[in-house]
Amino acid sequence: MARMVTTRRKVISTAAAWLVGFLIFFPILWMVLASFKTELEAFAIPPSFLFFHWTTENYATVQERSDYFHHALNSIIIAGGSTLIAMLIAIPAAWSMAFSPTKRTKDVLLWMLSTKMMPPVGVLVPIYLIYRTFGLLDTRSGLIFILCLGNLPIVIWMLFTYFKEIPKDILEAARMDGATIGRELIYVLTPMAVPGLASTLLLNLILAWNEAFWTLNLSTLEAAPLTVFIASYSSPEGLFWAKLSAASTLAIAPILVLGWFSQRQLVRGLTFGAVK
Amino acid sequence: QTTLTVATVNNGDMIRMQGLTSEFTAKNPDITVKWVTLEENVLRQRVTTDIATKGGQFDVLTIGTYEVPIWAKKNWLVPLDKLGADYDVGDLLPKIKDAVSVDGKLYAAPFYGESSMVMYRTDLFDKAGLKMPESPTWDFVVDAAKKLTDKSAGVYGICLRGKAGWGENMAFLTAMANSYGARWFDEKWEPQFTSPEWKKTLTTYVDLMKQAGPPGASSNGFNENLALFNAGKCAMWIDATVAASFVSNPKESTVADKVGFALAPNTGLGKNANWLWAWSLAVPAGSKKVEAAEKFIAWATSKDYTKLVAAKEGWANVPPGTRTSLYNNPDYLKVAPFAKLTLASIDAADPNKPTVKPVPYVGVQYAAIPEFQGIGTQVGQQFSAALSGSTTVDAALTAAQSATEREMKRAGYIK
Amino acid sequence: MGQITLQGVQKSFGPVHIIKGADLDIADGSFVVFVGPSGCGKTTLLRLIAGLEDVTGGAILIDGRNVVDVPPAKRGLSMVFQSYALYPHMSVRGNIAFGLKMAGIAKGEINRKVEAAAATLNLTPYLDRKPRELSGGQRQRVAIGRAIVREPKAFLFDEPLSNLDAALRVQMRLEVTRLQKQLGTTAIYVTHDQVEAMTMADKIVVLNGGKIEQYGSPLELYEKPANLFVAGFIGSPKMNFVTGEIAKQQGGATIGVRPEHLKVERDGQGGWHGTVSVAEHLGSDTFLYVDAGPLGMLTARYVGELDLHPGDRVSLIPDPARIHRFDDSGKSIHA
Amino acid sequence: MGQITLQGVQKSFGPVHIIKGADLDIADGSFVVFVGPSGCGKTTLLRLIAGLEDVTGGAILIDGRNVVDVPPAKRGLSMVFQSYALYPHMSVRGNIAFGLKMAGIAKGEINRKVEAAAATLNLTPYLDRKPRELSGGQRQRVAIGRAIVREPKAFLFDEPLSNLDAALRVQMRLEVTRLQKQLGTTAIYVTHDQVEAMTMADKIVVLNGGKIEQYGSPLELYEKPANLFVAGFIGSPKMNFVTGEIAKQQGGATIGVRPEHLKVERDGQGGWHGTVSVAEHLGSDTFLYVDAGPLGMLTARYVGELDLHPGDRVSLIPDPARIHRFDDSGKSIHA
Amino acid sequence: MATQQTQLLARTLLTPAVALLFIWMIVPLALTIYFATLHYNLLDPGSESFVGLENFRYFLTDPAFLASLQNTLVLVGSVLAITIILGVPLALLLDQQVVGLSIVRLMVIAPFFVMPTVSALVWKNLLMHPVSGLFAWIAHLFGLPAIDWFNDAPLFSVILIISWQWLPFATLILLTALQSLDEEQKEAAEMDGASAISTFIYITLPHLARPITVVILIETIFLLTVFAEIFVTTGGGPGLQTTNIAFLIYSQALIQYDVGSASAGGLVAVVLANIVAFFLVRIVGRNLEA
Ligand SMILES: Nc1ncnc2c1ncn2[C@@H]1O[C@H](COP(=O)(O)OP(=O)(O)OP(=O)(O)O)[C@@H](O)[C@H]1O
Ligand SMILES: Nc1ncnc2c1ncn2[C@@H]1O[C@H](COP(=O)(O)OP(=O)(O)OP(=O)(O)O)[C@@H](O)[C@H]1O
Ligand SMILES: [Mg+2]
Ligand SMILES: [Mg+2]
Repeated sequence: MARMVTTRRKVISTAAAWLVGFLIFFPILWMVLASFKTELEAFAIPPSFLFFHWTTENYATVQERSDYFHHALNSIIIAGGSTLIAMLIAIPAAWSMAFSPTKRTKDVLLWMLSTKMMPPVGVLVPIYLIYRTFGLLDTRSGLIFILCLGNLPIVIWMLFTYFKEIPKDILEAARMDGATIGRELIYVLTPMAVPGLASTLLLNLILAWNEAFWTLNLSTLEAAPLTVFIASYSSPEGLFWAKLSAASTLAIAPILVLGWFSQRQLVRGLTFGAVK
Repeated sequence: QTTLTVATVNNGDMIRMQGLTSEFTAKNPDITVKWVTLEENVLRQRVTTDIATKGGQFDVLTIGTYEVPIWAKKNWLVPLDKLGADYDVGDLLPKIKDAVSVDGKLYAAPFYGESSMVMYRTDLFDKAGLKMPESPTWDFVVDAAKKLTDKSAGVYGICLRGKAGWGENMAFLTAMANSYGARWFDEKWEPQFTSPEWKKTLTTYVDLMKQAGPPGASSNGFNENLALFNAGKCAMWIDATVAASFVSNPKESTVADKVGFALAPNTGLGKNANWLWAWSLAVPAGSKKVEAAEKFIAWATSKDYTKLVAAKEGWANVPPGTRTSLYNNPDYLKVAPFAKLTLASIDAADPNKPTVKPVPYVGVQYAAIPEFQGIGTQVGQQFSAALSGSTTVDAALTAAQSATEREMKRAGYIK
Repeated sequence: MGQITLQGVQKSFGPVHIIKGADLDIADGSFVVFVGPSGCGKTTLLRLIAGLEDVTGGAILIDGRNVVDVPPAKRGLSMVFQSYALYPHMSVRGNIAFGLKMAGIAKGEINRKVEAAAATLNLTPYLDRKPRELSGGQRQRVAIGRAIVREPKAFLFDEPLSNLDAALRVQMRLEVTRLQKQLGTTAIYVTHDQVEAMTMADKIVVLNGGKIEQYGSPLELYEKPANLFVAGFIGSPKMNFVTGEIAKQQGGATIGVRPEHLKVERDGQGGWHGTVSVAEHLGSDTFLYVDAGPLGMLTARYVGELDLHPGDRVSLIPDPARIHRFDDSGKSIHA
Repeated sequence: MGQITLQGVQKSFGPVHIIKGADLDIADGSFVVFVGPSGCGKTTLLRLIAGLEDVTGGAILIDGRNVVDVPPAKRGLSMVFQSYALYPHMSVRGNIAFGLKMAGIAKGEINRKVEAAAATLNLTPYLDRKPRELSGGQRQRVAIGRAIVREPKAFLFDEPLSNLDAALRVQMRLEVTRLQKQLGTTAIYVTHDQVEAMTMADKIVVLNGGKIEQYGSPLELYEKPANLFVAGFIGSPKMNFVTGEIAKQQGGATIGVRPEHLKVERDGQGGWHGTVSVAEHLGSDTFLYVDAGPLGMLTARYVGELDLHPGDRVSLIPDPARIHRFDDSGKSIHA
Repeated sequence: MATQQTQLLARTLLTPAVALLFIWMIVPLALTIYFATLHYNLLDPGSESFVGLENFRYFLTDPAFLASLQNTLVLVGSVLAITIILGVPLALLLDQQVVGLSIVRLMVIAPFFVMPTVSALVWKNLLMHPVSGLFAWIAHLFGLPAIDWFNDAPLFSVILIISWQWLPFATLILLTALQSLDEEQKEAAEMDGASAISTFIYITLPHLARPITVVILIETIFLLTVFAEIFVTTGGGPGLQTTNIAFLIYSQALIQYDVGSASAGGLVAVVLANIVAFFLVRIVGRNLEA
């Protein structure tokens, strides 16, 4: 709680963390660097790390070729929408399983996960037919719907684990204070589960953001998110490296910003001092 | 006001077309064009699902020579007979035109066409005292590749596709096999992988790559090889003719001024190891915007479009491989030293008679049957295993044979 | 408002029976204290009344209405948890205000009430701290604040003062009683503190192993314990029990004498003789643990300081009027 | 083994000074009790000694060695946390055995010790339960078990008996003392219970607002409190303080008389007169809160039952030998 | 806590999720079962006919089936092992006091941001390529021969890339779980004389049991259907060395638009996933309770 970490230890952890972080991040850094190179330099051996001819040409090309902002907006709406809706459905469900478990809770949880076991390629045709029939092809709501359902089991599972860590006495206290379940969830459970909610939100946002099967197959243009944008850069013919890197960098950028804010919520120790 | 949704592949030429759309809409103010540009595999999956389920998401499709005959027979495509008087169908290269026609009717308008050829480094050849004939034999290529290999300097005699996939290594290997007199199926659809011709093909390929190929060849596809060649790592590269313009573009290639071209190799049996492919524009049956779509297709594949590109971006950038007139155009020939060879390569490939021995299928580096993609991918995996050394040539061929038999039986071609 | 009746209330956790049929009638506005050994089911009973657990059998009536199917939030009770159960993400102010906020009380009103409660509980300087920045006693007071700030049908207190110092405890004890009387709210109060139990309660419930042993006013329990268990449990130090010959002479299977009813004399005549084994000097009192041979260990309280030390011989003279008699089954024999 | 010295120990949480320079010398094998109002810094001081908090200033010596840079695991102390801090995923057995396991004791030995401790703590039936299936008092006993099963240099107890019933508390109190004496281990013990403090301690430390007010034996503190604070804090009910004329007559700015040193007479002569405002009947004693007009509220203890009720007039006669005198600054004036 | 009241309410609150997921499961499942019994090629509409279990027979008798099953299990198992074995220490490291923690944390999570196709391309071409990759260049600097990743260790290379992508997921979940570990428990352990390692083994690790279970189960679900990374890097080859079930279904069924066998393959995959999940739950499932 309040022991100061020795400077030495702090220096060591900092060094270790930055080293590991850098190693893990390196491929992305490399990709971002490539996005500022010419196609030729992107492949050059020996590689140039910083001293190359920096150019933003790739970004210009990318924006000229495809309307980045249109796709980014779609991505934000679709990934954000599906994640939020999934959270709204999942929080009560996870609450229910974490704090009022029955003998079958474990089975229900597993069953939920099993709905994700069907490989999407196996159901593409049926889903496509259904979407065509209901006019959901190339609509944002159609994509939000399918991504929301796809992520729902994951969201529930993650929230379930985090909720399980929260002392139930506190929720009971809220109940004694006359809080309805809704208010109990909003005022007590949710704020206490902030780190869990933040990481769930973040991870599912990314999953939705990067979901490339349904988004590619069920959208055409109007609703097409960034996956479609990216799919127009991994070209089978022609050198595409720098441009793909630029497009990918652009595709990551918004979620990086979001990641920055949501991961800051992973603060330590929200439940301390609550119970004896 | 009509809005056309055009699904297209993300190749340079298509993207250029996208950039020039305004020229079309300026002339046709009642038509708006929207683009869906996708990577090849995604595009194929997307377009196929849509057309097969009548999803109606697209008005103009970009498809290859593989799909055209299959889809046309299913009546999924609108025959393009209203392309306009000045379209000049006769100007299309005959091989290409054949590839996109069924029963004499044009079902797709070729946007650009390609075959394959040899690209090689003139400087390295000179240094080694070798001279590339215009139409080399495999023996020459193999021999030269070995001589040109200098692993310590990071130069490899030859770069060839090795990554598994019907459109990756199998495109190349099928074309190569054709030149060795092999074929996929006999007239009764019996797979032919146990034939000596296939064995010769694969043995040559594997030995050659082992001795003169770059490391990691079994996962190299078009792009990887292009990168290697442009970086000066390959003395020879046999691949699509469109690559010619990339390797001679100084912005992308370090060896732009040292590239020579030759016809794909042969073994003297009358077939060169070259393929034929054309990305073409087609209109799905059931479309309610056929008229506008045809207008657009006519514009995009017309001679005028070629001129438009030439005016805006220079002759080097016009879509190649579709029209005879282009290859008679002195302006083009001046900037494209590979033009003549490209034309010759395209002429040398005949989808209707791809192999030395007769075959029941259409297509040079593929067989235009729906089952081919799956079979090709499986066979491609076996061959890339042989290349990586994880299996022998014989075992790979046996496995390919049985896998193909299995699929063909299931599909009902053979009992 | 606030009459609570238990009718044959039972509770099991799986195969373990915790509450074995409790019948109890708590009058509106009365102050009832639950006492009993650790683990006897006091908290469980409180939680049953609160609605935080389902009864396994029996009925709970609040104001005559069976509430077994009413959720806790609707029962209109407030509770101090033994484990505090504070809201860790809210300040002290937020913790205390939460119930009022839920009841939809106006902001100004809430502030006024919270500040009044904080003042009562000596918490004013800590109003803006989070629970994790408080000491144990401060946390416990926040838990009390959360309960008393509201005006429920009944207060349920689960050992609310256990972590407070003596002075504060006396103060809180008076405050709680004052508040309860003033509001006329029924209160159920669990405590292990004899003084609290005796001084605060209108009636005391003695629980043992999930059963109610006796229910009566504090002095009733002190003076007329129903059985050995109650006799031993009420009063500290514990009543001395003597069996055998001496007990028979007095007319019981067992007789009991409270330490305060044993007169201590240095080597005096009469009474029971023994050797001091431990002498605890509290200043105000001295507790003597005397080894009385065949009678066993006896405890005696001497008021004031007594300069006795282990090994000293003493005689203990029981006050004849204050001897309790019990029969074979442990029941009290009343003259 | 186990001599603990604090030298000018200070601790702040950010800008708040919690411990303002504590000097203390705890002899090897002695039993020291910390008392003080809620929030005065007892837990903090214990955590400083344990090494769970960094000192902001000063030094802590264990057996003469400055341990401020020694991590808790290496200090060789064991601790009962005020909040228990049980391991939720381990059974009671696992909780108690953990320290022994860490010390690399043999399995059989561990089992023997754990079972002995559990027997002492009346926990035997619960050995295989998880903490969440225990009552508050049972949890607290597990926390005690975890500490006493080992043989550390010193025990640190933070209100270890607060959730136990009176009988059990007496029993535990005796057990803990017996164990401590038997092992000869130094013990530091935080409690709010006057009886515990007075009976268990060799020496008591009275803390107030982060400062040590007095350090001495229980009777020293009871009889010769150093100042008003200690006088008021030690003893329950609290000492009565009287200022003004009467105090001056007795030779102090303030005089103090403990409730037990006020003789209660019904309307008697002499002494101080007043009206009973509250009468608390404990059975063994009666506490009277008497409104003595200009003298303020006075508390008196009467041993035994006294049939007095609010409104009755009484006179309170202080024992002249037991009057405490304090000067203007609150310091004791000793004759 | 577990009162009937709350139970009833809990059921009610669970219903939307269960109902939605039920529909989401049952509709495609029913259609898939139906299609799986048909000869149905999307490229040949109108020729549908009932073939019974033929599609299953066809899928299961594929000589590639066993190899791909093995690859799938190796891939899932290895990635799980790598992500958890590295994820736990990484989460612990990020739980320390580190200067610039937010930035480091973001860097560690970042690989998850990159779309699978893109990250596979980055690794394959920019890093692992034996001629033009950075690793080859580094090896060269040290005078070592370049490793021909996709040729000599294709499955391992794929595992490496996928592990890199999923490590952030494991790390983040574990890190978040560490946040709810009561500091006082660790303090109590310290007082009990536990070393840092013992505290980790006896206090932290049991606390992480449930999140680890969740990581295992969720990752398994995703890893069983890994496809893009394989498609982009090796195309399932060389040979069958990197063909997993998902890729097999793709290559056999989807690129031929054979809906019948795609459905059959999908169902087989569902059954396999359930078997895997069943065993996983056997091993780690008790952590879900209580
Ligand atoms: N993290 C913190 N930040 C600020 N103040 C704190 C923090 N922790 C404790 N305090 C304050 O320090 C003071 C001493 O706390 P400590 O827990 O030592 O008290 P205590 O004597 O043990 O009290 P109690 O008898 O109530 O347990 C309290 O006033 C408390 O509010
Ligand atoms: N979830 C549970 N499962 C099994 N037994 C339990 C559970 N919860 C409590 N118990 C048992 O029920 C009995 C009564 O518990 P309860 O908490 O009501 O005791 P209590 O009277 O409040 O004790 P204390 O004074 O120690 O707080 C205890 O013996 C306890 O071990
Ligand atoms: Mg309790
Ligand atoms: Mg404390």
